[in-house]
Order: sequence, then C-alpha cells, then structure tokens
Amino acid sequence: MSPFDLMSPMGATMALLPELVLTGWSLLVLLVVAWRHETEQDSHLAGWLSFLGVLLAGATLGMLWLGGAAPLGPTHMIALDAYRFGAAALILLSTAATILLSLRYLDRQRLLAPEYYVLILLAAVGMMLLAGAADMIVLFLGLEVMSISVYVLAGFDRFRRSSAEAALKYFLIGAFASAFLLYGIALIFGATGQTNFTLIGQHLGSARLSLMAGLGLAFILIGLGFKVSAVPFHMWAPDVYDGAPTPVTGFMATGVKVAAFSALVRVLLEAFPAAAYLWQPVIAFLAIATIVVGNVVALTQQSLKRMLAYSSIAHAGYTLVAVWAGTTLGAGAVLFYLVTYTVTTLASFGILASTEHVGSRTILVDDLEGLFTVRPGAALAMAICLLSLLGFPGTFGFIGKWYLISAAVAQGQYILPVVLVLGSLVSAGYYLPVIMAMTMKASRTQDAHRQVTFSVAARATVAVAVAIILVFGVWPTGPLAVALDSAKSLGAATSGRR
Amino acid sequence: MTSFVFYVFAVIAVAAAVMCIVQRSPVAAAMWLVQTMFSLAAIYVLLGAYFISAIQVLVYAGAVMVLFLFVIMLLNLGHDARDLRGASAIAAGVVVVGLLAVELVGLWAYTPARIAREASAAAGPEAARAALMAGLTTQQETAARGVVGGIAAPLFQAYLVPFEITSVLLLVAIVGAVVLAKRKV
Amino acid sequence: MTAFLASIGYDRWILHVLLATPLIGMVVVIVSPPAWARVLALIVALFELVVSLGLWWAFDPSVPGMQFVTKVDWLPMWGVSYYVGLDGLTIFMVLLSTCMMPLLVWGSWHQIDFKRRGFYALLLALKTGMLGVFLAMDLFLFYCFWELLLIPMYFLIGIWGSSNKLYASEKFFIYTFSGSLLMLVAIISMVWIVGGATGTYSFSYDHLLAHRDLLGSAAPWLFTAFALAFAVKVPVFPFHTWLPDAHGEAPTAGSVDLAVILLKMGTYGFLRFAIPFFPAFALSRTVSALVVALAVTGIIYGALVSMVQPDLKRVVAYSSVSHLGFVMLGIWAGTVQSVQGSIMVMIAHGISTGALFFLVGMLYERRHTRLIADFGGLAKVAPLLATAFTITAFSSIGLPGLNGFIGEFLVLLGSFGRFPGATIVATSVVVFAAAYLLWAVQRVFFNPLVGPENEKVRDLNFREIAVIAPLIVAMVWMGLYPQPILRRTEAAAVRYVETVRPHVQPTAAAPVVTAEAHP
Amino acid sequence: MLLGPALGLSAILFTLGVAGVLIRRNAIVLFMCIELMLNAVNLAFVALAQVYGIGGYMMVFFVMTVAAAEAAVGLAIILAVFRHNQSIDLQNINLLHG
Amino acid sequence: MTSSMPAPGAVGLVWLAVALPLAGFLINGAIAMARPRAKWLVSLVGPGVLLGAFAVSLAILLQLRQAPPDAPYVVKLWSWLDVGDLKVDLAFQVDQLSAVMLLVVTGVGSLIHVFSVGYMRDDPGYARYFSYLNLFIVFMLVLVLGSSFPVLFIGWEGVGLCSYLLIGFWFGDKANADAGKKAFLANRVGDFGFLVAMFMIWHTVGSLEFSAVFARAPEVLTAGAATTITLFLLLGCVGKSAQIPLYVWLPDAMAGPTPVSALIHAATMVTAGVYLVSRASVLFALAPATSVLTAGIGAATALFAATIGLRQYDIKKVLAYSTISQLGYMFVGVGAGAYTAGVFHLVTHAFFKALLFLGAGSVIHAMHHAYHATHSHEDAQDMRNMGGLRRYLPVTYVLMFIATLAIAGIPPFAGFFSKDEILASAFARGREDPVWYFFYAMGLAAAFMTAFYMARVMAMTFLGENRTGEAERAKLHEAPWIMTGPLIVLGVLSAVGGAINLPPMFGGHELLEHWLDPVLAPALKLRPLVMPEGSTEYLLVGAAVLVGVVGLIAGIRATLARPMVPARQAPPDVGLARVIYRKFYVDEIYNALLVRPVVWLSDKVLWRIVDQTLVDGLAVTGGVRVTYLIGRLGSRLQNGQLGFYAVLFVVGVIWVLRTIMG
Repeated sequence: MSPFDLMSPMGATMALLPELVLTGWSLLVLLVVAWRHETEQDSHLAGWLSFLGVLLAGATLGMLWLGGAAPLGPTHMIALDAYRFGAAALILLSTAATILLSLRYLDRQRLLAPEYYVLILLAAVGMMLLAGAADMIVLFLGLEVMSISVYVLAGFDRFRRSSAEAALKYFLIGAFASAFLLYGIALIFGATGQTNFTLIGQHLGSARLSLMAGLGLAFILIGLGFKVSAVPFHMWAPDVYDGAPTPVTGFMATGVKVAAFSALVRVLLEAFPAAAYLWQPVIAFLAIATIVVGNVVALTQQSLKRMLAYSSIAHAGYTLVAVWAGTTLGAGAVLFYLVTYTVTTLASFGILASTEHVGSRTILVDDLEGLFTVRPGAALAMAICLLSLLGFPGTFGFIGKWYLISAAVAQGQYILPVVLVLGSLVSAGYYLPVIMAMTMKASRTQDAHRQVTFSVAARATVAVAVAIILVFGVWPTGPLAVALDSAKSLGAATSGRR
Repeated sequence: MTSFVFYVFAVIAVAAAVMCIVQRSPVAAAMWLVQTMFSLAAIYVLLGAYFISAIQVLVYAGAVMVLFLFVIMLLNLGHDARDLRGASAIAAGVVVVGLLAVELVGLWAYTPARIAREASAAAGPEAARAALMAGLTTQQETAARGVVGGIAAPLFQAYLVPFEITSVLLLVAIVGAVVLAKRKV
Repeated sequence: MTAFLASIGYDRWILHVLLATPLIGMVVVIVSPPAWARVLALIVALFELVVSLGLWWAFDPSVPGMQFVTKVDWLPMWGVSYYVGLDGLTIFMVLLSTCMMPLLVWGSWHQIDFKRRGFYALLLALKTGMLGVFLAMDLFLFYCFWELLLIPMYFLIGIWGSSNKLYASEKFFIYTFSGSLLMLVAIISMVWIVGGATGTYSFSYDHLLAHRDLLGSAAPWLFTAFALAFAVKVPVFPFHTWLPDAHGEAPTAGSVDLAVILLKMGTYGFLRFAIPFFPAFALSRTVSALVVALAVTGIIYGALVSMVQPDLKRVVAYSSVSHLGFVMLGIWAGTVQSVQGSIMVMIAHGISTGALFFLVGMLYERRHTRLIADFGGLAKVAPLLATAFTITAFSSIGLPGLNGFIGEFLVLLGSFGRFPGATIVATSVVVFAAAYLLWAVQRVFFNPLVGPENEKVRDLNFREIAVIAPLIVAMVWMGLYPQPILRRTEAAAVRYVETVRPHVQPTAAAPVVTAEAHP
Repeated sequence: MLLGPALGLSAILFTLGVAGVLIRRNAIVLFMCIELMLNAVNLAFVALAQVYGIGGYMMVFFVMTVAAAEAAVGLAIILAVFRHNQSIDLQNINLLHG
Repeated sequence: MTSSMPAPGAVGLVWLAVALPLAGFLINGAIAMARPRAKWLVSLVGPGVLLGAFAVSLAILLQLRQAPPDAPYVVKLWSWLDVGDLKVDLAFQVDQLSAVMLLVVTGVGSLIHVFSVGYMRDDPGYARYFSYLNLFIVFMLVLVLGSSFPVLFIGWEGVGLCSYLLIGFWFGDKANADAGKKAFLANRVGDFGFLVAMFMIWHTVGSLEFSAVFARAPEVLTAGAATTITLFLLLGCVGKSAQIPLYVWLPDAMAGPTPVSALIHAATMVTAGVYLVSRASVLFALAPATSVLTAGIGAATALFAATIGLRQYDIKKVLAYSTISQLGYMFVGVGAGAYTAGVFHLVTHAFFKALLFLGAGSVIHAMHHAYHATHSHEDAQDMRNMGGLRRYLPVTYVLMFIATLAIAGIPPFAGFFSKDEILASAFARGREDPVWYFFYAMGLAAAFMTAFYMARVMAMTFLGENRTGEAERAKLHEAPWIMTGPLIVLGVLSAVGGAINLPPMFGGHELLEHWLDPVLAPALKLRPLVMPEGSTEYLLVGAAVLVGVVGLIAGIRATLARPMVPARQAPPDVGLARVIYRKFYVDEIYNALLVRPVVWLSDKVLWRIVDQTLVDGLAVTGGVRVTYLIGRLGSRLQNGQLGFYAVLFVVGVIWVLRTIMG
C-alpha cells in the first residue's frame, strides 16, 4: 500500500476509512431504526446490524494495518501507525463485545430504543479518533464525540433514577474536565503555535518548558487524567459506572480507557518527550494514588458493580505505571495491558450483566453465593476473569502485569512496581470474596440464580474472552509482539530510550 | 485607545461573570453570562477577530444561551436560596480557586516578544520565526480575501478532518438529545 | 534398570510426562462422570508414581548439576523459556510428591463426599504446580508454578475444609500471595539489571546465577523480596500464623500436601535462589544472625505453642514451624552436613507430618472432632491406629532409628561449628518436641477410655492401613538406612556449599570448645 | 497587540468559571459556569491568533460547535434528571455514593 | 585402630544377638495386632529369642576369653550416615566391656522374660508386653554394642522409648500414662546433653567412632574442651541413670509391670549412664573436674534417695529409691576413676536388684491374686497390708533375704565386694582432694540407710503378723515354678556374684579388673586408679560391714518395735516423716518451678499474646483492618456530591500545577 498524503482529501479519507465506515454505517443503522424501533426484534436487528458494522470497520482497519499504511510526509491530524491500529482494533473489540452483551440486556431491562447501538457506534468513532489523533484538535473533537455519546449512554436507562444521575454527573464533570483540557491545548498552542503533536514536540525542543507550555502540559495531563479516571480526578467514575447500564459500564471501563490511554501515551511521547522530567513525577504520583485509592476503596464495596468500578480505577493506576516509563517498552506495555484488561473486564461485566434482571436491586457480592452450583460455567468464567484481574499466573492479566513491571523496572524504577504489586495484594482482598461467594458458600434460597440466563451471544462473548484469557495467559507471544511493534511505530520521539 | 476600550470591556466581562456565579436566580445568572459573552464579542473585535465576534454573538449569546433560558423556563426554576453551597464549601472553593489563580497569573505578563523569545529558545530562531510569521500571513489573507474568505479556505483544506468530525459531533448531539428527550418515564 | 531406562529415552521425556500427566488427568476427571473421579485420579496418581520411580535409577548421583534438562523457548522476546531440570536438591521432593499422590487420593476416598470431580481435579492441578516449582529452572516459569499452586489449595481449603474454612482459605491465599508478589518485582528487576549489563535478557537460572555479581547494590533489596516470599511459605517465625489455620481447616489431602510439599517450597527457594543469588548479603553477619535467630525462635516457639494447642491438627501444624526451623538453620550454616541434614529434614518432615495429618484425618472421620479434649483411651479400641500414630509421633520427635532423627542430627551437627549457641538452644527442643507430641498422644490414645463415642471408634480398615503402612515403612527405612538418599543429594549439597562458601563469614569458634585439629 | 491582558482576562474568566462550578448547586447554572470557562478558552485562542494566525480561529470554531453540542445533550440530560427528581439541585442528586 | 576385617567366629554373629529379639519383637507385635489371644506362641517366642541371644553372648564371651583381641572387633552392618567428612556406620563394637554388658543384658533379660511368662499370664496385653520387652532388649543391645556415639544413641533413645511404652503399659490409667511421659521427658533432658556432647566431640575430635575418638582425644582435646564435653555427656548419664536432679522419673516408672521395673529400671537401662561413662572413660579421665562432679552427684543421690527410701510404704517405691541410691554408688565409683568397680557394682546390682524386684513381683502377684479373689480394692503393693508373708511365700522370702544381705553389703554376698570397692576407691581419692572423704562419708551413711530400709522392707513384708485380712490370707500362696525358677538363679548369682571380681584381700584375682583392662587402660593411663593400702583397706572393710550389720539389725528392730496396721487404717504421717514420705516435695517443686511456668508461658504468653494477639491480631489482622478503615474513609469521601468531587478535582489540578510549575 503506497503511503497516503494526509493533506489531500483522498489520503485523509483512506486514512480514516475505518472511522468513516463506522460513521456511515451508523447513519445506515439510524435509517433502519427510523422505521423499526418498536419491538425486541427491531432492537436485535439494530444490534446485529451494528455488530456487522463493527466487523466491516474492523475489516477496513485490518486492511490498513496489514497493508502497512503509512503517511506520506509528516502526519497531519490523524496518525497512521500501528499504535493507532492496535488501539482502534481494541476499541472495535470492545464495541463488538458490548453490542453482543447488550442484546439481551436491553430486552431484559426493557430498553427498547435501538438508537442505543447508533450511539455505541458513534462513541466508538470518537474513541478511535481520540486514540488515533495526531493533532490537538482531533484529540479534542474525538474526545467530545466519544464523551457526548457515552454521556447519553450512561443515562440511557430511563427507568432508573440512578442512570440519569450517572449521566448528569458524568456530563457535568466531564465538561468541566474538557474545559481544562481545552485550556491546556490553548496554552500549548500559545507556546508553540502548533496543534500537531510532532510539531509541538519539535517546537518545544529539549529546552526547559516555558510558563505557558508548562501550564499547558499540566492542563492536558489533567484532562486526559480525568478520562483515564486517575485519582484525584476519578471521583465521577464509581458513581457513573454504578449508575450506567451494565454493558455501558463495561464499555466505559474498556473503550473509553483504551482511547484515553492511547491518547495520553501518544501525547506524552510525541508532543512532550523531552519534558519527561516534568510529567514523570506527576504520572508517578497519579499512579500511586490511583492504585492505592482504587484498591483500598474497592475493598469495602458490597456492590459487585461498584467494586468492579473501583477495581477499574486501580487498573488505570497500574497502567499509569507503564505510562510513566515513557518508553517504547512502556507504550507497548500500556497497549498490551489494555488488551488484557479490556478482554477481562468485558467478560466480567458481561457476566454481571447477565446476572441482573429487571427491577432488581444492585447485585451485591453476597448475591452470588452458590452460583457455582447452579451455573458452574458462569461462576468458573467469573472466577477466571477475577483471577486475571488479580494478575494470577496462567491468565492474561499476569502477563500484562509482568509487562507493566518490566517497563518500569527497565527504567530503574522500583517504587512503582512495588506499589503495583502491593495494590494487587489488596485487590486479592476483594476479588477473592467474590470467588469465595460463588464457589464456597451455599446459596441462601432454593431457586437462587435460576433467572440467570445467558443469551447465545453473551455466552459466546464470555467464552471467547475466557479462552483468550487462558490461551494468551500461557502463550502470549503473539499479542506481545504486536504490542511491541505497535509501540515501536510511535516513532521518532522515543528514540534513544529503550 | 484600543487598550482603554479593551479594559472597559474586560471589567464588564469580569463583573458580569462574577454576577453570573453569585446570582441566585438562574435566569439572572444566564443573563449575566450573556452580558459576559457580549463583552467578549467586543473584545474579539478589538483583537481583530471580526468573524469570530459575529458568531460569538450569534451562536453563543444567541443560540446556546437561549437554549439555556428555555430549559430554565421549562423547568420553572425560581429564585432558590439554596442555590449557593454552604459557607464552608464556598470558602473551600474560593481558596482552591485562589490557588489556581496564583498559578495562572503569570500569563498576564506575556507579550509577543516574550513568545518569540521563548519559541526561539526552545525550537531555534528559524522555527520560531516561521511560527510567528503565521499571524502576519493570516492578517494578509484576511485583508486579501475578506473576513470569511480568510477563514473558509483553511477550514475546508487543512482543517478538513476536524471539520468533518464536528459533523459527527453534531450528529451525536442530535441523536443523544433526541434519545434522552423523547422518552417519558 | 539404568540400561532399560536409557533404552526408552527416559531422561528425555520423564519431566514433561510428570508435569503434563496431572493436567491431562485433571481435564479427564472434569469431563468424566463424578463417580469415576476418584478412580481416575488414582490411576493418574499411580501412573505418575510408577513413572517417577525410574528417577531413582536414572538419576546420576555423581553429577552436581542439573539432569534431565530441557530448554525450549517460550517467550523469546522476554528471554523466557520452558526450562526444566532436576538435581539432588529436588529429586526427593519430586519423588515425595509423586509417592504421596496415590496416598492422598486413596486417603480421601470416602472423606470427600461431594463435588468429587472438582476435588480430584484440583488435587491433580496442585500436583503439577508442586512438581513445576521444583523442576522449573527458568524464573518466569518458577514464579508461574509458585503462584499457580495457590489456587487449587485455596479451593481445597475453601470448599472441602472444615468449619472455619473461608477464613482459613482467604488467609492462606493473601498471606502467601503477599510474600510472593515482591518476589515478582525482584525477579523482573534482576533480569533487567543483568540484562542491562550483559545485553542478554534471560530468565534462565544459570544465566542469572552466573552474573549474580552484577546485581551489586540492589542485592539486599532483591534478597529481601525473595526471602519474604520464601519465609512466608516456610514459614519462618513470625510469618507463620497462616499455617495453623490453613492446616487446621484444610481437608486431609490439603493438609498433607501443605505439609509434604508446600512448606518445602520455601526452604527450597532459599537453597536454590535466595542464597545462591545473593550469597554475600544473605550470609552477611547481620542477616545470618537475624535468620538464625528467627529459625531458632521458630524451633522453640513452634514446639512450645504446639504443646498447648487444643486442636490436634494445630498441634501438628505448629510442629511444622518447629521442624522447618531446623531446615533454615541448616541452610544458613552452609556445611555439607547441615545442608544434607536440611534436605533430610525436608523429606522426613514430609513423610512423618504427612502421616500425622493422615492419622488425624482418620480420627476426624471417626469422631468429627479434632479437639484433643474430646478423645481419650483410644488405644484400647483402636490399637492399630494408636500404634501408627505413636510410631509417627516418635518419628516426628526425632527418635534415632526413625527418619526424623537423621535430618535433625545432621543439621545440628553441621551447624554447631558455625552457630554453637544457636545450635545448643535449638537442640533443647528435643525436650519440648517430646513434650507436645507425647502429651497429645497420651490425651488421645491413652488415659481412661471415656464416652460412648470414643468406645465406638473403630480401628483402621484395610484402605487406611494401605495409606499409612508405606509411610511407616519409609520412616524406618530412612531412619536406619538413609545412605541411598544421602548419596543422591550429596553432590547438589556440596555444590551449594561451594557456591556459598566464599561468603560464609568466619565465626568465632564454639565458646567453650576450640577445634585444634580438624581432620 | 493586547496579548498579555487578553490572556490574563482569559485566566480570570476561566478561574471565575471554576469558582462558579465549585460554589453552585444548580445543575444548569453549573453548566453555565462551564460555558464561561469555554468562553475564557476561546478568548485565549483569539488572543493567540494575533500571533499565530488562523489556527487560533479554527479552534474557536470547533470549541463553539462542541459547546453547542454539549449544550444540547447536557440540557437533555438535565431534563431527564428533572423528570426523575423534580429538582436539579445537585445536593439532592446523590443516589450514587460510597 | 578399627579392625575392618570381618570378625571371626561368634563375634561375627553378634548381629544375631540383636536380630533374634528383633524377630521376637516383630512376631510378638504381629500377634499383638492380629491375634492377641495366641499366648502360647508368645510364651515360646518371647523368652526363646532371649535365650538365643544369651547363647550368642556366651559364645562371644568365651571367644574373647580364649583369644583376647588387642583391639575391639567392629562388626559393620551398613553405612548409616556418610555425609561429607562425617562417616558413621551402623556397626557393633565387640570388646570386653560390651561382652560383659551383653551377658548381663541377655542373661538377666532371659530370666526376667521367663519370670514374666508367669507374671503376665492373665494380662490381656500379653503379646504386646513381650513385643515391647523384646524391642527393649534390641535397643539395649544396640546401646551396649554401638561402635560410635550415634549408634549408641539409637539404643540410648530406643530403650527410653521402650521404657515409655512399658511404664505406660496399662495406659488406661492416667497416672501410668503420665509416668511414662515423665520418664521420657526426663530422659530427653539428658539426651539433649548427649546430643550437644556429640556435636562438640565431632567438632573437636572430628569423628564419632569410639575407637577414633578415644585414640585422638588425648592429643586434640584441651582440658576445657574435655570438661565441657564430659559435662554434657554427664547430663545424658544423669538423665538415663536417674541421678539428681533428673531422678524424679524413676519412682514413677514403677507404674509399669514389676518385671519391667526389674529389667529396665533396675538391672539394665538405668545403668546405661554408668556404661557410658565407662565407655567414654578416656574423655572423663581427661576431665578430672567432671569426674569429681560425677562422684559428687552420685554420692548425693545415693544418700538422698536412701533417705526417701526410709519412709516409703509401697514396696516397689522403696526398691526404686534403692535403685537410684545404688546407681549413685556406681557414679561415685566411675567418678573416682574406678570404672571396674562401677561396672562390677552394675553387674552385682543387676543380680540382686533384679532379684529384689522379681521377689517383690512375686509378693505383689500373691497379694494381687488374694485381693482379686475377694474383690477387695486394697493396695497390693503397700507394705502395711503385708506382714508375715514368710509363711505363705517361703521361697521368695529366702531369696529376698539373700538379696537384702547382698544389697546391705554383708559379706560374702555379691553387693559387699562391689560396694566396698567403690567406697574404698572414693576414700583413696581423699588424698588428692579432701572432698572425696566427704563423698565417702555420704556413701557410708547411705550404706547404713540402705541396710536399714531393706531391713524395714523385709520386716514389714515377711516378718511380724499378717495384715492382709482374714479372707485374703487364705488365698496367699507361693508363685508358680516359672516365676520362682528365675528367682532361684538370681539368688545364687546374688550370693556368689562377688566372685567375678574377688579382690586379692579375700584371695581373689580381680577377674573383672583384668578382663576389662584392655578397654579401660587408656583412661587409667591418663588418670591412674588410686586404691587404699592394706591396713586402711581392712579398716574400710570393717567399717562397711559394721554399718551394714548395724543397719540391718536397727532396721528390723525399729520396724517390729511398733505395732503396724493396714494402710487403710494407718494415720497419715506427720512432721519429717511426712516430708520424707512425700519425697521432699521435689515433684511438686519441679512442677511449680519448671513444668507449670513453661506451660503457662506457652499458653498464655506465646500462644495467646505473641501468636494470636501480636502477630495474628496486631500485625496481620491489624494491617487488614487498617486497610479496610482507609478504604471506608475513601468510601465516605465518595459522598455522591458532585460539588465535592469538583473541589477535589480542582485540588488535584492545583497539585498537578504545583508539581509541574513548582
């Protein structure tokens, strides 16, 4: 595939093909929805259609990726490298899984508005743009496309007050954070006159950052830190994750994070490679605070969903450890860990979604008691997911953590890895009780868990995820190589650092 | 003269903003916000951004704020004594905001010369000059092709991708607003 | 025999077969009907046993290094390989593990009466983990196996344990997990430090050992991380409090596996990794003093606390703390005798404590209590059980002629030159050891036979005899003729001693005895 | 060129917006404060456009679009909340906590 | 030094002496487990294997006598511990000393086995009993035959094990089980000393083989080292031979069947300490200070135990204290360097004490049957319930009278010669250090008391009026021949046993002295034996005889002077008598000072406080709890108030700004 001239409309179109396909497809779905939006069948139709769209987008993405798409000359607006493709693939994976897990969930919760899938697709477009942005403008717009979609998705459950509350909280504080990010972009623009990452990097050079550039960097870190739910910008996350419909929570915990982390890594490595001395301490403290708060507070949660919310905060903290490294290895570790985290989290939220039924109160950890006896498959899958989140050998999560630690240790950093493993230790304190409740305790009532049903789609999704967790947990060579190659494509800015 | 006018509008903008955040009535707050936006539009003119000034009035003060007022009216939000937080919350807010302001106050001292100096220190004089030339070029463009024409060309060429993204953004907003608003509990 | 083994290429496949068979067995057990579970598990265990016995002959005692080595790239980009091998330190751990396996299955035959498939599947998984820990020569692989063990054990305790099982299982998991997590950081750090200096990033044991000098100032930290992981597992006082709970609540098979293999992983870790990697720091005066002090404290403390336990299983559990203290002492003394002794204690403790747990389990099956106060005079109604228990108790006490003595004697003999004071204090445990076990034996089997439940206790049946008898035979055999074992472990022990010798701090001679002419 | 004063004014307005977010309880007013922050940023862009030219103006366009989109969705969300709570006082909206 | 060639003749078959009882143990054990009622086979196998072992021992003795070797034979069975430069074979050393011990053990052992056939006939644990007894003989033989310290230690601990099992043979009674445990624990204290001594020997001499150790020790051991080593060895001996302060287990050990008391707790096991000192005589010779201490402990024990023996009513208790006392004599002997005298007394003591115990067994057997027949629950061992038994048990009476004369040191009975030799050697050491005179005086005083309490036993048991009770009296009868037979043999030996080392003074040739010379010579070379000259010797003999005779007469008269009543009606002792009867409250003191504090410490401090409160509670649970508390705090902060979230957000903003700009 010959390189694309990103400055030309044709080149830009080719470079944005996956996003364009997805956008176009979402319009198509919207059209279909306009006529068919009454019954469950209509909802399923929209869902499967969206799933098809994701596959199509995936195909075009694969085409670009495997074709070795590269920009002609400097990048413009949108990156065209393996890191973007990797992140985009992960986002599509998350999207596809979310769609599959939503199918029956929406039926059960009587949320028969097929626009849901349109929003999911558009959110995915935003995520992909955010993850692939090579320019502050695209970064900001992508972030907004993603955010606005997700705000709506979070408030999608019109029967529950908590869903609306989640949407409001997420929206207000999200807009607030966007303003900070935007201010940061403005200040960086003021310091360099550029919005393109690479050009920013060139203009900032390796000198000490000026006041304006420093402030800009700080505000950008804050804006993206909000999106990855780093402590202390995380406060929205537990409430929003708790209130949103469960598949959306899974989507938020995975897709949004993948996009935000990819953007964070790209911004830091391409725009601020020489300012590592400034952002590394910030990232380090954010990482520590995030790991500690996420894990420790998760320990006290009764609600399974909320516990997973805090746990996802903790995982953001782990990921920040590799972001800290600011190296190719670190970038690879971030991407790889996001893969492991996404797969695992999706599966666990999928199982959680399947255990919920309409009108039921929040699922508490205790509610899972005896699940193994009634639904051994679900319990086993959940246990494997939790162990993977815990970072247990033999699971994908372990390899991911290993990679994160390696990235930090390679830079001579030992404190963060130690905090990371201590955080994992604390996390055992809340993952294990779930496993314990499922396998070691007897169910309280005779017909507990009888309503727990898995649609074929959900079953397949979870099964595939668990298979990935186990297979790649033992044989991770493939994803490792992909992650590292992707990270290497992040390019020039990282030269000289392993 | 320009700077005097600037400061007049600056003071109005700040005062209106202060009123906006301390006014208990949502409608009054909205009106004060509109006032700030108008002042900013005036300042944009002083800064040479005529087109921006125009759409500031049209989009912001006009469309967006009307939407706000509409919702306020729709919800029939009155003058609520509890609209401000408690004293301790306000104190905390003032303190942290004060600290924030302290961090930002340095921006006041920026001049084009300083920017040029810092840019050349960081990226070398060549790159700095190239970056700073852009401002001049824009002025020439504007002079040559008119206020709108100077903006339109880049919008559909260099900034095509973001421009297209805004269309997606608006689509999302439409779908989202419809989804949220059309349903009854 | 050796020729036959060579002809079938035994040394090429044996370790893989040992590692893979339980896993395959696990899958088979899971997919088969529940009623078959125990039979299938027994078949797998017996197969494993028979196959592993060949090691006895195929193992060449004169080779100090690794045998049966296989090294295959696993994650080449990280320098991780599937690298397994066997030497004198581990051969008996492996054999012990495989020999114990049929007994575990056989011993759980009736005790486990629900979720049988899960039980036996986990038991088999546990076996792979245990063997893997001892066989792995790649630190990544080692760590994987090391952690993997936790899961089956966690479930074994948590699902099939007794009254307080949930607490015990979680405590077990988190306690041991906390120790090993820091080791994870240490392993990765070592690889990067060594890799940074040599350009080769490899988790292979040999590579890291050969370049241990490059670790430099990081060594103390790395050692501490390793040591913590192993100390919890051993367990060294004061990291031992998970043990009584885990032992106490686990089902018999779990307790036995814990005692026989799991605890030895800690001491094995010290012997294989923690000390050889960082000998200068590990054997420095301060660290030695600390470890030896903790070991001796553990020896005495374990015995004393064991004495006053009301629960029979906890008596045995605390006795493990005491016994493993000997191993620590021997390892740190670093003489051929003490190291050989440590290995012997590891084996002997496995056999006798394993047998004790089996016996306590049998008592529990009969009376559904483990409280010593509930028993009394059982020797009258169950003489075989009493005899077996008494013999085992004496083996644990360290009666010469039984296996417990050999190891303790060698450890103390070997340590005396290095740590005379500590050795003398440690030796005094012979009194307390006798006290706690004999007191327990007396209160359970002797004294007047009271209570209708106790009168109805039946004696050992054939199955139970079949479980216990091999262990008792092993106790006597090891006690009277340990030379075949000592001969096989000697080369590895000597290698360890030579590895650490340059770093052994010269100590003052025994305060009262001056060695003048040491032949 | 009024660069410094404009940036300073922008900082003040931004800070006032932040202050508004911190001291208000009404969701709509809070949202208006956020709009104020966005306006402040716009001012900064316009000021910087004096130096760097068209890029600053472009950003202002996009920010306005975003603000409009946010307003649409945000107000819809506020409406939805109002329907559930009969109030948009944030102090009353704390079903989710802990 | 060690003859590694295969040993010739009977010596080469020494393993058989061990293997036979071992086979007996296995067979009897199997019978005990499988068919406890098959008594005839047990009666055949139990004593049979012993007689076989005795035959082997005799053959070995004869062979050694015919062809005295210049170095001990070492019969290697297999390599036991071969680790680094430590090499310990499982090997038996056959020399003059072990041959003597072999003969005593198998000989007396055989007699007691035979006796037991009668004594234990009705016991349900018959087969178990014989299996234990056989096992004991195995270990005892390993003890005396072991060619190195560790092998000796196998036997050393093994006999302790059997002692434990046999004391607690009737384990259904808590007191018996307690006694067994106590015996084992007290022995273990000694074993601790033995172990430490072994470690020291190995680290100083570099070997644990007897021949090597004793050959090298004089060159490599300093006086201090030798003293330390021997002190620890002595601790071992004190434990095994029930000397002060570890004697307390032996009186309780009488809980076992009486033949066990005779075999283990009188004739063989308890003398192991004496054997060890004699075996390690080279080491003790190198450490004169330890030797003095040995003698001192022996003398004190002899006197102290004899004192307690004065006021006991249980016939076996008296004999137990008597044993402790006599072992004290042996310690005095070996401490004085008169190893032969010690071994000599060991042998004669084995004869007469075994006889006394078996005689007592015969008495108890009769009493027990009498009470059993009338379903009375009186104490069959309390001498206050006896009296006048000479009419009913004439054979026993005569034989026990011989034994009494022997133990009291009345010539020409066996005990006289050995005891006299010990006292004489102690007296002679007085020239080196006056403290020995003191030891001698204590020994003499103890001798008086020995005569006194033995006379008291005889008087209370056999003389005077019978107090058993009307109905029971009719049931009293002499034991069957299988029990009296061994008694007669022992009676003969007690009477003439002194002949084996008859001193020249009485026209003898000191046979034992010469016999043991090859073994003891190295030690005697280092620390020559001192014996009194002629006139003094006569004086000493006179004093000893006088003390014995006076003691006997005084004992009989004092006992018979006062009217006696059966135990049930007897008033409790008061004053000093009570203190002595309660054994000076030593058990209570030990309990209060050692046992209870240790248990209290373990339970209340170590377990409850250190383990449960500090480690588990404070550190582990505390850590978890603190984490939870922090978590709960964090959870509290998450209060659902968006405004608060925003405040925290801005705080974070400021913090990031300060980090980057500051």
